[in-house]
Amino acid sequence: MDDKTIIARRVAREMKSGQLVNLGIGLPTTVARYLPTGIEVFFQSENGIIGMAPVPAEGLENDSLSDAGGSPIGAVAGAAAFDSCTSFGLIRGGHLDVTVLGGLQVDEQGRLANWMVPGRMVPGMGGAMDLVSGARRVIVAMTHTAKGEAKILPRCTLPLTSVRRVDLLVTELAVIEPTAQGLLLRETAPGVSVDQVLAATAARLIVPDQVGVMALAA
Amino acid sequence: MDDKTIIARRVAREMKSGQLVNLGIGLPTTVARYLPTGIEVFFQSENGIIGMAPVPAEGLENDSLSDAGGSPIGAVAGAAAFDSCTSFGLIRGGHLDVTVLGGLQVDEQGRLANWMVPGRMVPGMGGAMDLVSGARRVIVAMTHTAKGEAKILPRCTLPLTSVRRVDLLVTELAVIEPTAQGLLLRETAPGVSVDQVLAATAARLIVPDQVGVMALAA
Amino acid sequence: MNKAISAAAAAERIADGAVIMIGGFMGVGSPHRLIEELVRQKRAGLTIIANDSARPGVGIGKLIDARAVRRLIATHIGTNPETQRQMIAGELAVDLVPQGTLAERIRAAGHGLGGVLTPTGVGTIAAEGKQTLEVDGRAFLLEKPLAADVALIGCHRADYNGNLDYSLTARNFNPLMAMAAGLVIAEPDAVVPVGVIPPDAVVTPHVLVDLFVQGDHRHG
Amino acid sequence: MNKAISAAAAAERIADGAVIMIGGFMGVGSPHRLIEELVRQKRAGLTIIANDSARPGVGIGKLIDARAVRRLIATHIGTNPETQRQMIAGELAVDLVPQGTLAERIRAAGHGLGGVLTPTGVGTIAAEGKQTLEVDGRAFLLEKPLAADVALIGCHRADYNGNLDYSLTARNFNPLMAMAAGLVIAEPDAVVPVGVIPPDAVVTPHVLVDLFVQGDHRHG
Repeated sequence: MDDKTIIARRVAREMKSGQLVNLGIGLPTTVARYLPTGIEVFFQSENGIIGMAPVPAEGLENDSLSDAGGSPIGAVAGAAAFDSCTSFGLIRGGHLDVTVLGGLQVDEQGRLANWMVPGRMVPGMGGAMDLVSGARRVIVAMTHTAKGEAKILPRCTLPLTSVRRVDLLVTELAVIEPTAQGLLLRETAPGVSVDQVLAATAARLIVPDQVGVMALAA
Repeated sequence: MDDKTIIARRVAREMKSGQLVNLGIGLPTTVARYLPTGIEVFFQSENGIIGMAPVPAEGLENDSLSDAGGSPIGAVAGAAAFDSCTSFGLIRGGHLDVTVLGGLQVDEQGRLANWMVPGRMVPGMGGAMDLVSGARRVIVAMTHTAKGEAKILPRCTLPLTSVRRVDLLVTELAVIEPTAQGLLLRETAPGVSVDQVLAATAARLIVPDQVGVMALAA
Repeated sequence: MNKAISAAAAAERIADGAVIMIGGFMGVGSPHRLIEELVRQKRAGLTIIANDSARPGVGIGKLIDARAVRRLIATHIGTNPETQRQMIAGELAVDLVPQGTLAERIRAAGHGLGGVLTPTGVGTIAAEGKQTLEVDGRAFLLEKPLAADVALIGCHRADYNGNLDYSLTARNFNPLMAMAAGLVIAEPDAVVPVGVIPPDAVVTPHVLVDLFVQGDHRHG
Repeated sequence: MNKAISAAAAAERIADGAVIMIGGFMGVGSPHRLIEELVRQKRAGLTIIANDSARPGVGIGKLIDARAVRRLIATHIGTNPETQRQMIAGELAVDLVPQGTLAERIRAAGHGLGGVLTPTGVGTIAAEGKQTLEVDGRAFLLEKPLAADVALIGCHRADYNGNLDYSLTARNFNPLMAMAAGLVIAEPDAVVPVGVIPPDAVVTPHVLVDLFVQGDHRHG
């Protein structure tokens, strides 16, 4: 199982039936594939819909229906479409239960940087700043390191997406919960030791007596 | 012709085809009856509709369709319904061409008081403060005096509805245009002299060489 | 998740002293059965946020008649002499708010905004106690968000999930209030299967609605 | 008042250097014929306010390709390498704005508000040059209204008066922009008689729309 699949399968286990969930473009989008049986959530896409679904078959795409990346989607029965103000009112107003976002860095205070690398990559924040500021629960889904460099740092070197502390960080090595006291190591991936996680992490991790083993959705 | 009819018929002549118009409850509402032939305006009601019309016949009322006073109305083909934020967005955002409102007092700076008499009558401002602040053109339609007391005063003694200068004041005696220099007497009613207007007005009026005679819509 | 509930059971979820937003404009679009249940259950000490208190015996006027209301935040009470009587007698506190400002304050709460700047009310009594800010040379009042414990929403249809649509001027404050309260209870004219309200016609998405009142059945 | 116009004649109303809002999200819901006419007519020096610049050859990306744009106010340009190239080369100024903030700023202009307070961006680069206000112990950025000379609106249907409706996620910024510009030009998929769009389905009332682009006729 590759790193991204591990991450997506672990994140999928965080979902609870009835929740409104926004999945970022890329890795987070794949979380939808691994929802545990019996868990039914509603997917919001910030370009203006609740009830996003895959297009059921090729040829059934609609020019007026896409996800936030511009790719064609479908919609469930009972979907709702709305304008961008309402979409972000849902996000900022605390009506979005969970957002899953990719990350470039997370710091010891649990703050995320995920929208630009000054001088090299400036895609823009899109909806990320609103999502991190406003969602009830923010889950960061990212690889633990990038080309051997730590991404979990004492302090982000990249511009922050929000000063709000995220709620959970899931990597292919570990599940980490940012708390007021610092980054708490909750789980390690199957076959990964606490020392391996510590070695791959530049930030200080709080290691409790009991560290669980990541359970992955099928 | 009674005083209120004179006022309504004169105000009706201010309307231009294609305008979006909001008429206040009471006297202003009656302006709709006297629109000159060929003039077609759209009526907004601030409770959430553009395209207000009279109910065409008794028995055709709809429980979900009323004016801002709660009375049943009809709707023209091409009407649009919307929530209260959109309704006042139209008003405050400068999309409403004309509002016609009743008045208790108007002062020399052209400021209107029309929503309360402290200790005696406190109905609330409803939409009046937004209408006066936001409409492109504010027309006050009111009797020139109340029980012999002047209502056009050097300074309002009642709480202001807005500090914005209204655009036109129509009474049964005169048409007065508030300007940066003061209240300009534009027209007198048929058979009414300038001196009669001045006698009924406590505020200073600017009387130009030419004062017209009010033309009334049929 | 079954959101359908009787009006009586829905009203039981609301405590004495609760802060309640109630949709409607002069009774049009108000959730009449829920209002009647609050009266029947003798709820007291309520704070009501609404456009108006309609008339005695009509809509929110029934709560006023029943003396269930301690504080009313509204834009207009001129049509209800009983509201005015209770206010003058000191039995009912009334906060008057310009209508567009009330709408924006409720929306701000529902949309997670810290407030909005409006020109409405600058230099008038409505500015008292509020911060006046100058932006690019123009004066505005800073109006703060207004939230509630409960919102009671009158609507046209609810689908089984709780998606709502509205009819004509019965829409008014309802969709704004549905975003601004902890507990949102809708009272539809009719309940329909999921999918009957098309996505573009849904005004209040189901995720905002906690409960909706079941209809009276007239099937043969 | 006949609001119907050809795409070419509509585009002629727009001057070089104009500030133009263009609806759409990654091209979905954008007024494609109007964009193409601006390119064909070699409009230059434009300021574009939009969610994104889509991709090269798609939607607003065509204006970028044609170097018609001097300044872009958007939330995201990551999908258009040509936008990034022009930005890095100093040929194009890009202001990046959080998406919810862009929506509220446009709405504020259209609704006559002096601004809104949002928690989004507090303590980040997005706060630079902005006033941070504390309201009831929480920090917010004061975000100012954003208006335009022209708004180009993609929509599903326009009736003869100019009432508009939208389809699914093609709605996005379009109805907000239709309130925030001096000249509003809609490009519907179809034009229908007055009354075909029911009052509850009208999203943009006709009074906001100055012109709409006529359809291509396919009648036999």
